[in-house]
Amino acid sequence: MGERLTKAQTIGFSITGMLFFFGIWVFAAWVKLAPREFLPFPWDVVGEGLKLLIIPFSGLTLQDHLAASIGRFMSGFFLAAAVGVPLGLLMGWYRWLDNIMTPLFDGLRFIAPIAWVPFAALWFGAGIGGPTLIIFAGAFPPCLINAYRGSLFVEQTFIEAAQVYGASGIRIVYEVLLPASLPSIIAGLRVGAGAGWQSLIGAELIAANSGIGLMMVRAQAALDTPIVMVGMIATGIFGVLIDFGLGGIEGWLNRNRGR
Amino acid sequence: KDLQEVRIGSQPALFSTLPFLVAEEKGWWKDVGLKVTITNFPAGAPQIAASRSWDVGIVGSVPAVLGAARFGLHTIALAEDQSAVNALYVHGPDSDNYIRDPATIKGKTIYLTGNSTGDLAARYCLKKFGLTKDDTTIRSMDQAQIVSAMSSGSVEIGALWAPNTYTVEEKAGAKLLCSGKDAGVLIPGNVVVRAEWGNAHPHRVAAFLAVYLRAQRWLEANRKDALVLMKKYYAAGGVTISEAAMNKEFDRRPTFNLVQQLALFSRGSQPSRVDTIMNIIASFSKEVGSLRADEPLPDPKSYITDKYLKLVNGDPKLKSFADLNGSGKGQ
Amino acid sequence: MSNIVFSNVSRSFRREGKNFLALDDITFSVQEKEFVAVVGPSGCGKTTCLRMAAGLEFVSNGSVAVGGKEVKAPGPERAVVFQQFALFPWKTVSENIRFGLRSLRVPRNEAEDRIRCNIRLMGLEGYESAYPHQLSGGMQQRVAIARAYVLNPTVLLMDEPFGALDAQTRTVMQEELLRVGRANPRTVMFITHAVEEAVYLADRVVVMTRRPGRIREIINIKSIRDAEGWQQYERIEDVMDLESFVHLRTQIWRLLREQNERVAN
Amino acid sequence: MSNIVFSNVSRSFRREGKNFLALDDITFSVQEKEFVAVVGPSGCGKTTCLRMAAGLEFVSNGSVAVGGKEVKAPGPERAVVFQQFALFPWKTVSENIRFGLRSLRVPRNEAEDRIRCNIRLMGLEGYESAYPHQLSGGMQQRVAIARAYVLNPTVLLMDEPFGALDAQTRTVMQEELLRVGRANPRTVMFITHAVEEAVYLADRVVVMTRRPGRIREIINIKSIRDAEGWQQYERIEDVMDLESFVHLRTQIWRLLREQNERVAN
Amino acid sequence: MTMAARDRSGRTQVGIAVVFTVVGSWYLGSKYGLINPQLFPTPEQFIAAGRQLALGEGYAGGLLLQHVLQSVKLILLGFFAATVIGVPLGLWMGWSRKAEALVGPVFLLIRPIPALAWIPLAIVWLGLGDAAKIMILLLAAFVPSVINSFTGVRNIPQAIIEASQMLGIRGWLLVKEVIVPGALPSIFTGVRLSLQVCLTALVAAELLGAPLGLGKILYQAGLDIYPAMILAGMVTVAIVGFALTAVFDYVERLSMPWRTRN
Ligand SMILES: Nc1ncnc2c1ncn2[C@@H]1O[C@H](COP(=O)(O)OP(=O)(O)OP(=O)(O)O)[C@@H](O)[C@H]1O
Ligand SMILES: Nc1ncnc2c1ncn2[C@@H]1O[C@H](COP(=O)(O)OP(=O)(O)OP(=O)(O)O)[C@@H](O)[C@H]1O
Ligand SMILES: [Mg+2]
Ligand SMILES: [Mg+2]
Repeated sequence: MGERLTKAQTIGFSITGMLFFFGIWVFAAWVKLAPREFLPFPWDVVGEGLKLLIIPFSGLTLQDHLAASIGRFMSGFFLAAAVGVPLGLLMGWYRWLDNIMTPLFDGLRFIAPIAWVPFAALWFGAGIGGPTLIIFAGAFPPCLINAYRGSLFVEQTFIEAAQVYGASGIRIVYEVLLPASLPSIIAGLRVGAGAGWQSLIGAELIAANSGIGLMMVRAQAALDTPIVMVGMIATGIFGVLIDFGLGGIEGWLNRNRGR
Repeated sequence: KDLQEVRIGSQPALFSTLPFLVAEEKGWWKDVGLKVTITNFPAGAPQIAASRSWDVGIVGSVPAVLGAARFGLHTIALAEDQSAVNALYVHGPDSDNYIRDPATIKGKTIYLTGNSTGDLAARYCLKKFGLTKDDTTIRSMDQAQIVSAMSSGSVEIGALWAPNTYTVEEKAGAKLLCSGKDAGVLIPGNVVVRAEWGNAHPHRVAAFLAVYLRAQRWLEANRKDALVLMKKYYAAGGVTISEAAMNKEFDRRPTFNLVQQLALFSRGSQPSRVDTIMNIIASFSKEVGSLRADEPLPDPKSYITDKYLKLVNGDPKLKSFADLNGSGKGQ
Repeated sequence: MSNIVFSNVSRSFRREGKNFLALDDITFSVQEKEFVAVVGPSGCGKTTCLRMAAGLEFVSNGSVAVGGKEVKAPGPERAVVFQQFALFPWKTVSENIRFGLRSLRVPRNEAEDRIRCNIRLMGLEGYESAYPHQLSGGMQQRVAIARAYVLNPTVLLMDEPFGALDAQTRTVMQEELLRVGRANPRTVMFITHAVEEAVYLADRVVVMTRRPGRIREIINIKSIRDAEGWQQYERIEDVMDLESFVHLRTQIWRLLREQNERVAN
Repeated sequence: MSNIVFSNVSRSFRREGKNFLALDDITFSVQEKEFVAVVGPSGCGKTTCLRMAAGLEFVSNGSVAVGGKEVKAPGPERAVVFQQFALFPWKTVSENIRFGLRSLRVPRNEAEDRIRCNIRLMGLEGYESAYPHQLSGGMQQRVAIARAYVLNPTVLLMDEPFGALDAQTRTVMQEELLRVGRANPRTVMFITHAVEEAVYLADRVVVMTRRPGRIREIINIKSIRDAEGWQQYERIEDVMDLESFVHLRTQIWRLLREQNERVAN
Repeated sequence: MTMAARDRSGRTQVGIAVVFTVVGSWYLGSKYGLINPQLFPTPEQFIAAGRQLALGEGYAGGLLLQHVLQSVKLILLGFFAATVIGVPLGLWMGWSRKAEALVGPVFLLIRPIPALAWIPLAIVWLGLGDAAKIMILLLAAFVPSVINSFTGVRNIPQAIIEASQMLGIRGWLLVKEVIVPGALPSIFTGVRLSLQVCLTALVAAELLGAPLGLGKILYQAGLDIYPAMILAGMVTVAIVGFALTAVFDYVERLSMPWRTRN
């Protein structure tokens, strides 16, 4: 494996990489690889982003759009986690449940979350239920799969130890399967959060009246590429933040167990 | 006094929904005893699919047909005549040729938003150019996609509606090839109500209608103030629009006052004007397949009604309220 | 009553569509308060036997009874100490030890007393709230044993409990087990690969044959131990130097080597 | 020339921001064709020593030289047999054995001859195209040894090569190692936890102390073995019954127990 | 319960039974009015839509088979592009900490941007042809390939790497014979996920004025508010996903003979 880097080297290389990325961007914009209104300079985008903090676009400022998106995200993501994780654990323990759920689930996972948009409108109208359903469709599979696989691959000896020491049924699920597969569950939540966030933005591009996705699609229709890019970068940054947050929990858990 | 609730389904940054802002600013909802909540939808399809979450609303005439056939939406008035702002635009080096001789678009690809008023206008334009269904290739895309594809040069011919039309005109230099009006088809925007809700609360519908008509009259009468409001309203929908374009919006979109509405809706022995218009639109829906083969064309009598217009007309208070000048109020 | 009785037990597993016999006509018993070690070549079915007594595995034929009752399911009166310790990594030392008591519904005060007592017995004081990964292998194994002892099980089933320890820690644990066993004897079935360990700890040693697992011989250690007075030595290495010990060890060793030869030819 | 010389080697690791000394002033050597076993408490730095000779780990102070040249990087002339075998799971037995020859650029015919010869030596005929997971632990370890032998290394470094095997397989492997070593002696550094194994196999045994790892004593086995004529016995159990063997074993055992006591107090 | 509960064989039969049960209750639910046909299609509507799509006049510009072929073509191209870029990138980042530090942050930032958000830029840069659609699929699908190839390399046991060093293996031989096969199980996990993502990103890609395609069916049926057709589209996507994954499984088994037992 490549030799380890010092902290300073890591930071140095990261900055180099970022500079390289922005360098290509600036170069492409500079030689007019695409017209300026479609390929602005990075500083145009930053300027636009700062402007958006004060001057509303499509009725709301950047932070208001972001807040609207995050609000929707939370409801869908928490629902996905609250349903997916216990269901996955139970599927890992009760074979009949596994047998019932797995074939249904195997079909559903190929269906794009945004394909649910028309059903979301039909079933939930304009309420919060629609976006919740779509985020749920994105975030649920990883939450479920990781809890399921995590509990399926819990070492047999833990389960047998629990049985020998008198535990059974639900007590095994919450005292053994849950903690034993927690790292896997957190990893699943992490992937699920990313997927949920992406499907939310996707859904907002199609049906919403606030949020980062809406901001982007309106900007696109108004040929305002810098705002589209502000939206992409805001999406990216918030996605990274979610990932970091859950990644931190994951690391903490693993450290606590001496991994 | 208790205000009565009305849930409005709307779309942002449209001329036909601008009256809601006027009413809001002027406090007219309260004047007729209503308390409204407005929900915005990005397009007609999700709006009617979600029609359980609103009571009255403004939709394009094409979704209105679908709404009538599937979701029991009744057309109770016309919002405006949009024929001039649903149009085919051309862009690129050959655009002048196309304008000079529209028949030369034969064999080209036209991008439009399927099953929309833009689609309707485009098909009538093709008919006018003497082209049949198979002479061009039709591709369906969302308006935002057409706008960016057109201005970046990957689309030569696209069907758009306002205010996207102004964006491509002003920011990309696209040119008008043919509007619905040029093609001789009348494309209205529809004021609709969920039938069972309307039957349960006819007076709220009438009050709503009166306010809407009054706001339209006010916009017509006060162009200067109206432009200020409009700019603000469009900006809130993410559309920056020039002074010239706003004036075009007013000029290209005739509205109808109560008297005209009643005339349009009146059925004697023959079908009313609106019946005829909506029949054209319904046949179009059938032709493009959004009304399925097994679905009958909705009978105009079953979903087009002047019942609420008559309620307004029959109530002196509402009648004079709807007719801004007559009431002496406002401003 | 807490003896373990294997009567004509056999067990076959299905593999690749075929039945193959893993245990064949196993009959032996562990008397009350007796310590029996089971040795045998790898794969001969030692673990399977122990799991049957624990109720984690079922017989194909014959029967396994503990305390006169046929074994049907696992239960805390038959505590198992697993080779890989099987401590719950997400529970502290005292939570691990407490786990079994919860299903026994021992009153809170008594439970705490018993936990404290066993923590002292195993020399784990000060580590009550440590997590397993913070302990050395030997200490982890002591926790596993404490978790079994705390239940006051009538029967203790140990599957190579010291297999994962290094040689030095292992001897310490062996001496400790002997010390605790002398103070408070129990019925123990103990599986090991290490012949010295079996001879050092057990009252009787059961030697099994290679597949299908059968009983080759049962060797009585206790009589020799008592006759030669091994008890007087505290240290394992002192016992291991005794001729009587060396001879027993070599006797068992030869029995096992026999098995390997049989396969090689 | 293929001796291994550790001169005043020390090594410290950083852990939690602090430097801590793992090996302190280690000086010993393995003569050409000598078999030296290293024993010591867990964590005393045995593996670290071996890895230094292999070139997988570096000294903080002092030097490690093999064949008179300071060790800088790993290489096929110093073949390592790892505790966990470290076979390539995606290669068959013969591919695993062949792999090292590819970097040595051995001519094709010679390579095939050497592979065949080592497969025979290790009793792996018929398993040439099996994958490691299809073999038992003992057979996997034989493949790992064949992979090392086939390189004709001047030095063989073995880190608890039999640690993962069960006791019976282990004795078979020990006897085999001795047999092969007699036929074709090499310079071997052999790490183990099992004192018997060290005494049985080695010419000299290096006993290390607990952290920081120092050399406690170096015990010469060869002189006693030759004097007592252990060679005449084929079987390990025959040797293990000899008094000379038992005494050497117990001597080393006591040295190790000393370490454990020191920690306990 | 212990062993049996965790042995997952014999699932197929149960799976088929479950599917039958679900379809059966859907049928009965619609028949007895427990399911509002406005909100969810009845089996009759679904079959009619399926017949229209597969045998009748078609929908959204073509017959089922044409849509499937077009989409499968797009999926395979996008999948190919995603793995050809993603796997080497992940391997490189896994092998070299410098590469990880260099590329990691940019990758991290780009990763959460949904496929749909790239549409405006894809149109502007690549127009409306297949290239733009493949770019959308690529951007969505290369992520799991990168991540899993990366972790695959990182999880190669240190002992394996050291064994190769000891044997004097380095350079290209090391990559070819050790790194790639060592990471292969994880690479396959990632590539399989990439395939799944290609299917879910199809709707986004085909928003770019596709003439045909499963995504287009879903888009058009959404515009037409045609629930039965949406369901037919979804079922088709699921079947195509199933079929492609089955092919993939077969390739995977062939590629890793050392993992198949006996
Ligand atoms: N659940 C099972 N299914 C199929 N075969 C099994 C199962 N459990 C055990 N076996 C087989 O039964 C035989 C005996 O296994 P067991 O684990 O009892 O041996 P053991 O004597 O404990 O071996 P070791 O000393 O290696 O632990 C082995 O051949 C094993 O492969
Ligand atoms: N890369 C490393 N970083 C930090 N500490 C290390 C590293 N490698 C070894 N150590 C420490 O150095 C000491 C010696 O380790 P080593 O593995 O050589 O012991 P050992 O004698 O082989 O032990 P065992 O018998 O358990 O295998 C241990 O305390 C270990 O934790
Ligand atoms: Mg066993
Ligand atoms: Mg070591």
